[in-house]
Amino acid sequence: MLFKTRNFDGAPVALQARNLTVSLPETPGNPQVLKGIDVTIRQGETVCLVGESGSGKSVTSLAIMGLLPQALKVATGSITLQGQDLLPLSQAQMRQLRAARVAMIFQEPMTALNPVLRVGDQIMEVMELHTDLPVAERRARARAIMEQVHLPDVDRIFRSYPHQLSGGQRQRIMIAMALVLEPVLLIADEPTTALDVTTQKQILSLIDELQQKHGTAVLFITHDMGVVAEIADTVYVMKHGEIVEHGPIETLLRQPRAEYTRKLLSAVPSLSPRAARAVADNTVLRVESLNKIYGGGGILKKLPQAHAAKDVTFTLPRGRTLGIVGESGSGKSTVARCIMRLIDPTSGRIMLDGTDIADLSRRALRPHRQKLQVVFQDPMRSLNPRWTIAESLIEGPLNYGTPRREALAEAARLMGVVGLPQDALARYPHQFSGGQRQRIAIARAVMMRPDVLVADEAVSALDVSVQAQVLDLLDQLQRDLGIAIVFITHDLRVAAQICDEVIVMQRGAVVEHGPADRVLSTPAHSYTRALIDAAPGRFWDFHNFRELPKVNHAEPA
Amino acid sequence: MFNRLTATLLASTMLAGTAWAETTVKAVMHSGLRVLDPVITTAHITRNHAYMIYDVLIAQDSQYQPQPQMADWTVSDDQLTYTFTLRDGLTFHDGAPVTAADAVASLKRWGQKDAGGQVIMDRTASLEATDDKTITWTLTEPFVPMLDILSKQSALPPFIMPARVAETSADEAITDYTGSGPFRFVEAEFQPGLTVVYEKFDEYVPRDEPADWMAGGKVVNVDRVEWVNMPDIQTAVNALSGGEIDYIEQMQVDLLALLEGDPNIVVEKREPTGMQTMVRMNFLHPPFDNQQIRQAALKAIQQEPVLAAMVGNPEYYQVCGAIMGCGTPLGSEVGTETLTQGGGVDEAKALLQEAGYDGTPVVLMAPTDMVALATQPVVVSQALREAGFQVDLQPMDWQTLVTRRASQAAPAEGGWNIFITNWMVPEISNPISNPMLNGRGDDAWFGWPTDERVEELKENFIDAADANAQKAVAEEIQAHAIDNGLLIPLGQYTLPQARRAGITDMINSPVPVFWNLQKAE
Amino acid sequence: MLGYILRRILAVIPVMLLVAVFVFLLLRLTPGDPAAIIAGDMATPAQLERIREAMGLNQPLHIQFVTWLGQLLRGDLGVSLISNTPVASMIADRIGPTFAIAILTILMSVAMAVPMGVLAAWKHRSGADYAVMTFSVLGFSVPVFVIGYIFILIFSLKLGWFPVQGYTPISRGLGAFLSNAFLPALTLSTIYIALIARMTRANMLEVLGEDYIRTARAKGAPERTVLFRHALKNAAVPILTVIGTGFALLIGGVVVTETVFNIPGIGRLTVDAILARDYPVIQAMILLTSFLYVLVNLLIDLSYSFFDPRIRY
Amino acid sequence: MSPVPPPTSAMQPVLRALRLPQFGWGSKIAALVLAVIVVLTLLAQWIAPHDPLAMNPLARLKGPIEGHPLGTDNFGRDIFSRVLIGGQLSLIIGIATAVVSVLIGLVIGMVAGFFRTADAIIMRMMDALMAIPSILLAIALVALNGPSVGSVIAAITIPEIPRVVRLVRAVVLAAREEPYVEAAIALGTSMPKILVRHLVPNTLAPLIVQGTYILASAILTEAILSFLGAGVSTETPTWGNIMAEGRMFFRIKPELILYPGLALSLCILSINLLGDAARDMLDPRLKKRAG
Repeated sequence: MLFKTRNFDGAPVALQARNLTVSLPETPGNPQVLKGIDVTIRQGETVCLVGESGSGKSVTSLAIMGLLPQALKVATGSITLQGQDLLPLSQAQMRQLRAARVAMIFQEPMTALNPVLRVGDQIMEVMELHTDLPVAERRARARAIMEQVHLPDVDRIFRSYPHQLSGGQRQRIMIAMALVLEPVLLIADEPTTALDVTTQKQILSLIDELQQKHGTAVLFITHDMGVVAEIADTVYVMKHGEIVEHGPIETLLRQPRAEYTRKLLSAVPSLSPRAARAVADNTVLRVESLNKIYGGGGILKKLPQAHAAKDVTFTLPRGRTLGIVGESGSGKSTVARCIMRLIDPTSGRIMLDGTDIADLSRRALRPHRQKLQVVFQDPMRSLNPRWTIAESLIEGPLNYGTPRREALAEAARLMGVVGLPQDALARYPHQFSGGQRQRIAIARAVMMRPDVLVADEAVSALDVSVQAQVLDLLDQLQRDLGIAIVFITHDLRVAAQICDEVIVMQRGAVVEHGPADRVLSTPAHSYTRALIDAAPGRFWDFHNFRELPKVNHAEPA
Repeated sequence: MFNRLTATLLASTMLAGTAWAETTVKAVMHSGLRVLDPVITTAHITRNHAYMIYDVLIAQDSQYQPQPQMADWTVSDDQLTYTFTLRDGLTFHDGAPVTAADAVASLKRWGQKDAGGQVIMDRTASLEATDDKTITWTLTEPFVPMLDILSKQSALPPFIMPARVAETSADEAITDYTGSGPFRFVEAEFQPGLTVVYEKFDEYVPRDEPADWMAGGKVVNVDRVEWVNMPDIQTAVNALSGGEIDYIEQMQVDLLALLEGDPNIVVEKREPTGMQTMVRMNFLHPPFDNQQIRQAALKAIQQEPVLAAMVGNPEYYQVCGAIMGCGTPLGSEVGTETLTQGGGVDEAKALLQEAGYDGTPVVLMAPTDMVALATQPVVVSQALREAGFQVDLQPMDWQTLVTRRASQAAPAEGGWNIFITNWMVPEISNPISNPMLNGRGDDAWFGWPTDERVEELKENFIDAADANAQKAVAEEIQAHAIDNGLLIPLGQYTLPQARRAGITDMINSPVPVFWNLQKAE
Repeated sequence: MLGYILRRILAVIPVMLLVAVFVFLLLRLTPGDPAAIIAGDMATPAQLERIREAMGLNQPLHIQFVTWLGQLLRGDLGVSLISNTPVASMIADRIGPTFAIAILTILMSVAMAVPMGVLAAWKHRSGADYAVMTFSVLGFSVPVFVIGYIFILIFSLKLGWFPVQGYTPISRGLGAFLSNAFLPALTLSTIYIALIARMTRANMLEVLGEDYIRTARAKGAPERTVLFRHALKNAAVPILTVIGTGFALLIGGVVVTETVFNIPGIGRLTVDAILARDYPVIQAMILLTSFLYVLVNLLIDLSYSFFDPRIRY
Repeated sequence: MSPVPPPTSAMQPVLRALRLPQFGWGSKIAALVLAVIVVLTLLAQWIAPHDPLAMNPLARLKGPIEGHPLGTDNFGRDIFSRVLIGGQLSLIIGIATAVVSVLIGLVIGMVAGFFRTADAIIMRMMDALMAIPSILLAIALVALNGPSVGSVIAAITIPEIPRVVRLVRAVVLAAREEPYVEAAIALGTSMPKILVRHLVPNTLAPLIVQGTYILASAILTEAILSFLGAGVSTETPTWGNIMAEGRMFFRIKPELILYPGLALSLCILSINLLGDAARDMLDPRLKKRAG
C-alpha cells in the first residue's frame, strides 16, 4: 500500500473551520494572517496541513485551540467542533474543552514538557483539571496510557523528569497526555520535526496506531512532504494564509493542480542518488584516523569520557562532495569542527593540500585557513548582525592582505553569482531572508577562494524550495571553482542530491563509507538501512509525481 | 506535684514582681563607651564611667573646693606631708575592704599618666600606706595646687582600684573592672560602643553630707542604670518623647523645638560652665610659624557665627574670649575684642600684608563624623578666606584627624596647619592643666609651640602666694597666649540635657552622675 | 552532591584568603591609629608610642598578618584594640538583631515581591505592570535612610503604631520583636522588593513565553495553575540568585538602617570599628560578612536542585 | 530542522533605543525630567541666586524667605543654590563611576572571557571583591584616601567592577560560540581583532543598560556614604551630603532632606526608567511572542 485510501465521506465531521480569518488588529494596515480558510476534519481522518514557514499553518491550529497570541484576533469565520461553535465560548469554557475534546502536541518535545515537574504528574494533571477521578484512578489511567504509547519501564518513567528522557520518549509522553482523555481531535503541530528519522518513524506509526484504536480525528501540521505521504488521508496545502489546494493524498501527489503545490513537490529532493561523477584523483583533503575524545579530566574525580569521533578516515578529491550523514550525536559535526580546527582533534592527521594541519599552532595555521572555509546551519547567526554584508564579505580577504578596493569589487561580483542584488552589500543581515543569508555566508566563504568548503547542515534550517536553490548554488560553485565540499547533514534526501561519496556515522564511528549511489541504493550496514527505511515517503518520487522505480536493497547479511 | 507547680508559679511571679519593682534609668550619653580604663584614656565617657564604678579620695564641690570623699586629710605645717585617712565601710565590689595599699597603688599608676599627677610625682619624696587606713604623702617642696589636682574632675581624676588591678602597666588597659563606687559594672551586659549596664552596689556606704557636685554622700536611689549609645541624636529625641529612654546627656540645641510643650520632658543646662571650642594652629610650619600671621587669623575670626552655626540658639552659647573660660575664677577676656565683637578683618588683612603672606594654602582639618566638631571648620575657613587666607579645608574622619595631627611633617607632606578642638571648661580653667598653654615645643600639645614666656608665667602662677596673685598672673597668661596665638578661643557653649519629668534631683556637676537622682514610676 | 558541596567549599578557601589579604592590606595602609583613640586627647606622642608598642602595632606588616592568620585558623578572632573585649563575643552579642532583621526582611520581601512580579508579568504592559515597575524603580531611587525617616515620621510619630527605635530579641515574644523589627525590615525591604519584583517579572515573562506554558494552557489549565504551578517554579532559579546577590545589598542597607533605628547590630559595629580603626573587629567583620555572602550563595546554589530537577550536583 | 528564531540583531535596538519616539510615555516623561535636571544643574552657576558656600550662621534654618526660595540650611546657606550646584557633583560622581567601572570592567571581562588561563584567577579575585559588602568596602576606601571626590568615585567604582566583569565575560563567552565568530576564525581573523571587532560590540548594548544602573546607584551610594560620615566635604555640595547634613534637622526642617532627596530620586528614577526601557528594547527575549 502506497497511501492511505480510506474514505471518510460518511464519517461525522469532527471539526470544521469556515472562512476563518485571523488578523493583527493592532498592526497598522490590519494585515491578515489567515485569509478565510476552510478546513474539514472527519472522525478518524488524518488531515495534513502542509506549507512552508509563514504559511499560517500553526496559526490555524492555535486558533482552533483558542490559544492565539494576544496580538492575533479571529476576524471572521467559524470553528465548529462536533457542531458546537467554539468562537463564542468564554475562556473558561475553552479551558474545559482543551485536552478533553481537542488536544494538541507540539514540535519541540524538549521544551513542550514542563522541566520541573515529573512526567507522571504532568499526565495526571490533565485528569485533575478535567475529571474528578480519585488519585488512584488517575494514576492507573496515566500508567495505562503510558503503556499504550509503548513507553518502556513505565514505573521509572512515571517518576522521571523530562530531561531524563530521550526526545522520542518525551514526544510519547506528550501524546499520552494528549490522548488520555480520548479527545475528538488531536492537533499535532510538526510533532516529529525535531526528531531523528528513526524516532520520527516510530512516532508516526504510534500516532497512526492510536488514531485507529480510538477513532480520533488528527490535524497534522508539517512542512515535510515525506511525512505527508506517509500519514495523510487528506492534504491541505497552505501558502501565505490561504489554502491553495486540498484533496486526497494520492490525488494531490500525482496530479497537483495548483502551481504552488507543483513547485513545493518538485523541490523535495529525491532519495535516488545523483548520477555518479568521474572519480577525480587530485586529493585536496585527507583525514586519517581522526579521533576526538571529550572529557576525562576533572580534579577530584575522573569525568566520564565521550568518544565523539573514532578513527575517521577519508579522502576528498578536488571538485567533489563528501557527505557525512548521521543522526544527532553521531559525531558528524565533531568531525567537521575538527577539520576546521575550531576544536582540536585528540589524535589523527588532517592533510590539507599535503600539509598536516591537525597539530599546527594557531599562528602556523593561519596561512592554511583561507583554503578551508565553512558554512554553518543557522543563517541567522552566521553573519555578524552589526556588520554590513560588504564588511562581512571582505573580512577574510583583508586578513590576507587583499586591498580593500579589490575585495569590494570581488564581493560585488560574487553578489551576482549568488543571485543577490548589488545594493545588498550596503545592507545588514536582518534585512535578508534565511535563504539569502545562507547565500551570503556561502559568498563569504567563496571570497577566500577555498579549496575545501565545509557545509555543516547548511540547508537544514531552510524551507524545501529555498533548500533546493542553495543546493543548486553549491553545485554551480563547485563546477565553476572546483571546490571540494564536506557536506554534513542528517537528511538523506539532501545527501543523495549533492554527494559523490557518503560516510554514515553512528555514535562517533564510521559505519559505512562509499560512493553515494552504492551506499544509498545498496546499503551494507544495518544502521544505514534503518536510516533509509525510516526516511518518510521514500517510495515516492515527488519531483516527477510518481513512485520511485523499485530499488533492490541488499538483504541484511 | 501540685505543690511543686504552685511553688514554681509563685516563684516566677515573685521574680517577675521584683523585676517590675526594679527601677532602671535608661540614659543616652554623649558617646559610646569603648575604653574601660580611666587611666589610659582622657575620653570623657570613660571618666564618667569611672565615676560610676570607682570612688575617689577627695572630691570637688560646686565651689571648686576639695572635700573629703573616701578619705579625710591633714596637712603638716610645713606644707610637705599630707595624711589621708580612709573612712569606715569602704568595700570593693568583690567584697574585699578598701585598704590604703589599694589607694597608694592606684595613685602611683595615675601619677604616671596624668599631667598634674606627674607634676606632683616630680615633687614627691614618698607615697606609702602607713597602715590599712592611712596614706602618707610626703613632698620635697610645698605645692599649693596639690589638693586641687587630687580632687579635680578632669581629665584623669585619681580613681581608686584594687591594688592587683592598679599594678597593671600604665600603658596597658586594665581587664578587671572591680571598683568601690556606688555602682557595679555588669560586665556580661557590656557591649562596647553600644550599651553599658550598672547595678546599684548595695554595700556602698555613702557619706552623711548631702551630695554637692562630686563631693558629699553618693546615695543611689535606682537599681539599675543603662547607658545606651544612639549615634543619631534624632533617634534619641524620638525615644525620649516616646518614653523609651529617660535621659539625654547632650541635646542638639536645634532639636529642642521637638521637645517643647511636652509636659513629660524637662530640658535644662546641667552645669553653668559648659565647653569651650577653639582653634589650634601649627607653630612648626608656614604660615603659622609667624606670630603676625597667627594674629591675623585671630583677628579674622568672630566667635558668634561659629557658635551660631554650631549651637543655633543663643541661650546655649556664650561669646567668651577667656582662654581659661568665662565664669571661672581665673577667666579673663583681655585682648579678645575682635573675637567677641568682630571688626578685625581689616586689621587681619593689614597684618597679612605686613607679614608678607604669600598665599600658602592653609590646611584646615575638618572631621566629618564628630558632630561637636563638624561645623566650626566650615565657618572658620570662610572667615579666614574673607581676610585673604588661602584655605584648603580637608574633610576627614576623626581617626584620620587624630593620627594626622600627631604628624610634625609639612602640611603638603601629611601634616597640617589648623584644627579645631573642644575642651570642658574645668579642664582648661587652670593654666597648669590647660594643655593649650604648654609651651615646651616638641613636648607640648599638638601644634608644638615653643614659648618660654608662657612657661615662665606658669611658674609664677605656681609660686603665687594667694588667689589674688594667681588671678593677676592668669591675666598675664591670657594676654600673652592671645598675643602669641597659642589658641584662638571660639566661645563657650552648653549642650543642655533633657530628661523625663519623672527623673528628679539630678546633680548639676560637670560630670553627669547618677547618684542622688530619683525616678518616679 | 556531597562531592560537589565539598568542591564548592574548597573553592571558598582561595576566595576567603584573597578577601583576608585584601582587607588586611587595606586596613593597614589606612591612616589612623587605634592607639590615639585609646589614649584620648591629652596623650603625648611618647605615650602613644608606648601604647602602640604594647598593642603590637609596631611589628612589620607581614608578621602581623601571619600572627592574625594563625589566630584565625585556630578560631581566634582576636581582641578589640579599643575595648579589650574578645571580637568573637562582640560579634556574638550583636549578630542576633542583624540576622533576625535580615531574615524578616527577606521573608517580607519575597512575600510581597514575588506576587507583584508574577502579576506584572501576567498582565504585561497593563496598568498593574506599570504600577509594579514604577514602584520597583522607586525602591531603587530613594536613599534608604530617607525611606527610614519617612516611615518613622508616618508610622511611629504620626500614627504611633511602632516604637521609633530599639530592638527586642525574639526570645521576648514575637509581638515585641515585630513591633521593633517591622519598620526597619520594611525600610530594608523596599530596595529588596524592587530587586526581586523586577527579577520575578523578567523571568516570568521569559518563562511565560516557553513551550511548556503553551502546553499547560493546551491542557486546559486555568491561569492560576499556569502561573504558580507551571511558570513560577521554572522562574525560581534566577529569583533565588538575585536573593543571594542582593544579600550584599542587604548588608549595605543594614548598616544604614541600624543607625536610623538604633539597632544594636553588626552593621553599626563594623562602621564604628572602621571609624575607630579597630583592626581586629573590622577584619573579623568583613571576613564574616564575606563568608556569609559566599555561604548564602552556596546554599542558594544548592537549593536550585530543589526547584529545578535538571540541576544535579 | 527547527524553524528559525527571530533575528537577534543587537545594534539595531541600540540605535532604536536612542531614538526617543519609540519609547513609551513613561520613558518620554523620564527623559524630559532628566533633561530638565541636567540642564538646570549645567546652568546652576547662572541660575543659582547665591554662592552655595556663602554663609550667614545668624540666619540659619530659615523657611522660604526673601531671596531664599527654599530657605536656608544650618549654616544659613541658600538651599536652592546648594541643591542646584549639588546636582553637578552628584551627576559627575555618577557618570564618572559608570564610565570608569564600565571601561575597567570591559577590559578585565574581555580578558577573562577570552583567555581561559587568566579566567580562573581573575574570576576568583572578582568573587573575593564581590563577597566584600560594597558599602563597607567603600567606607574603608574613603577612610583610606580621605573623603575627596576622587576617592569617593574610586570607592564606589571598585565594588561595581566585578559586576561589569561578570556581565562582559558572560557576553563574551556566549558570543565566542556564535557561528559568525567561528566563521571569523575560519576567515583567519586574529584573536585581538575578533575581540575588538566582533565581541566588544556585543557587550555594548548590555553595558549601556548596566551603565545607567551603575550611574543611578552611584549617586545613591554617594548619599549613603555621606550619611555614614564618609562623603565629600560640605564645601563641595552634593545631593548626598546636603541630605546627610540635613538629616539632623529632619524633623525641624525636613526641606533639607526633601529637596535634594526629591531631585536625587527624580533623577535616579528617570535614569532607571530609561535604563529599563533600553533593556526592554535590547533584550530579544522580552520581544519574543507567546505561542
